[in-house]
Amino acid sequence: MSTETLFQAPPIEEQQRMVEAILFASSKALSTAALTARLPHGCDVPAALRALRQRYADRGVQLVRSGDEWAFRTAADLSFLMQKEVVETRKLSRAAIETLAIVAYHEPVTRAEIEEIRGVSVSRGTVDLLMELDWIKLGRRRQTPGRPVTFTTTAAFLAHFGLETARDLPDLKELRAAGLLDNRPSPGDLREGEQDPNRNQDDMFE
Amino acid sequence: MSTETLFQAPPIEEQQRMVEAILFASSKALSTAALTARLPHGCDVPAALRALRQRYADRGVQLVRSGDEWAFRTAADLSFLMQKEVVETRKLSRAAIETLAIVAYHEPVTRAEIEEIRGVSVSRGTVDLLMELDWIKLGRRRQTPGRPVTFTTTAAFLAHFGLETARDLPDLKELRAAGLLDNRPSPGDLREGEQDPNRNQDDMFE
Amino acid sequence: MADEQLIRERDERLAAEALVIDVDGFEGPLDLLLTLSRTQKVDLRKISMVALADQYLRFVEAAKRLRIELAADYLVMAAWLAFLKSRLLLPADPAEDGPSGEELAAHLAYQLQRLEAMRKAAAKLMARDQLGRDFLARGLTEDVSMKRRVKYEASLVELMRAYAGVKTRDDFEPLHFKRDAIYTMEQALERMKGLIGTMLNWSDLEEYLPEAWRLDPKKRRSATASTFAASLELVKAGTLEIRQVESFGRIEFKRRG
Repeated sequence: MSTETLFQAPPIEEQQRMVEAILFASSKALSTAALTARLPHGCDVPAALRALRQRYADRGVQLVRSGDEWAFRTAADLSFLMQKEVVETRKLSRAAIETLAIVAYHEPVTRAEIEEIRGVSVSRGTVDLLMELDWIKLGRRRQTPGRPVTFTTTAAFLAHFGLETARDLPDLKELRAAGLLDNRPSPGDLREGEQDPNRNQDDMFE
Repeated sequence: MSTETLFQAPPIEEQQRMVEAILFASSKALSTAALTARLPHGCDVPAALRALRQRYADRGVQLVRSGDEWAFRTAADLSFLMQKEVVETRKLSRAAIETLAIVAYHEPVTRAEIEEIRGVSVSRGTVDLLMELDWIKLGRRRQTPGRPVTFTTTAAFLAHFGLETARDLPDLKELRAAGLLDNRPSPGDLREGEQDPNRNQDDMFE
Repeated sequence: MADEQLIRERDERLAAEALVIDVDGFEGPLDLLLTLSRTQKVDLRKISMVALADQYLRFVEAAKRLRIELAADYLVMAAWLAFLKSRLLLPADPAEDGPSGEELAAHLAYQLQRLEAMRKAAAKLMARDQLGRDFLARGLTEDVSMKRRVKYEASLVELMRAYAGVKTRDDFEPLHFKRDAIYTMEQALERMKGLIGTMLNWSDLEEYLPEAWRLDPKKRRSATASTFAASLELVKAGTLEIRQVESFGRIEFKRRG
């Protein structure tokens, strides 16, 4: 309205059709930025997404958001119809599931912190596997001695578990209120004897 | 209404949702018979298809029929939006990914240094490709005899690999801890590796 | 009374053995402690650490008796719990530094609660509707191929693997000079000095290569280079003359004067 552009943006209804078409054609979630880049100049992608989401709210296919990415997905209540399309996925080990949960609830989290919580060293390949699944990724290095790398979850993680944002993790508020997501250091240094010799000492008590 | 069945068929609106979801998730067009087989007993698939077709008539995607098979397709007038999607993804050659990794870990780095680390000469094509992809760029010249140019990674590189800074990359110790450094070649394997046909192949590709 | 005591101990021992036999099923001492703590059937916040320490120590005892080898961290935990128990039972020694038994016990209780909380959260996470299982992505993607554009793809994992690969090559094939195939210039010089008295006429450099260095091409190359370098050294010192009649021809030398 205030900004005058050289080209007239398409009508709102048309913008919605375009976003609908692009998202329908893609199996992957697309970010607002990616959508904007593919639409004619001047389109209001967030408004189109809001309208579409509304339009599909109780349909068999729904517009879902994960992080900043959007995708059409079949409604979860119809999963019983989908057996034919379901691809059997590899069953995750308990270690991988727990590691994933710890990254999700404690992110950004260092390897040493994951080990501290599980009380056991993170086995080789667990982090590797979760990264390959594109559920966790490297975060910033922690600004503590040794500058350990941290891990965080990805948009694909949110998309896979149907979470809009990391704040929607189950029981997040309760766990936080109970202080169970605090980074509480152990009193004294008596337990240092337990450390894995490979572990970076500096990581231990950040 | 006329036929009495043991189980009540779902409401019409629900039948439409089901057909919608199944067609959305299916990787191919489906016949009326196939849809009927997947829906609860007593559903009127042709009626649901008619209603859906109507509903999507002027949307960005449309329910189209070919022969007796049904599928969602992008509206013909929006096909121009799909053209950007056309990408043939190709894996980077080993030479390229190694060169890229070395630039990322050692930037700014000269060509001679890359060659020293890889132990193989770096072909022009490799560097050109990485620059074309906008993953590496020229850095400052090194203030040493010959003033060789250096290479550094770009913002596009960080964006593609989901890094905030190249300094967030894990070091060797961390790679090992993550299980990414498991396959230690034995001295015997190394000699084999040198004659690895794939390797030569990769280098040839450039 | 005494019987009851005996029976209870026996039961606990049997329970411990049942756990021991499944020791592979535990993911470390903290996991084991969490499992043991459930037998107390109280809220983790109200758990008796002394009792838990006893349970754990009995477990380790039973494992020893059954000759099951426990990983070192289980034994470290046992030692630590024994220490914790003594701190909790004995009156605090004001002269002693460090955290009190209660502080240590509170932290262990916190760790157990946190681990349990993460377990439950993980279970809830996995129980959620999942993509590809409960809700599905578009099955028939339309990537109309009109304009072909090659896109190169590489993931971060691949990048790191590549680097690890390059560096591993470095690590495990250190720059090794095969010393046994190198004839040093010092050796050559030594030998030439000893033979210089015999070099009255022009003679081929090759004749001065040591016997053992003539057959193997690598050794021969090294010996030739070093002998040649040594002869130049002697020319410089004025004790030898050197000539090569034509390009790539034989290199000959003789004693000067």
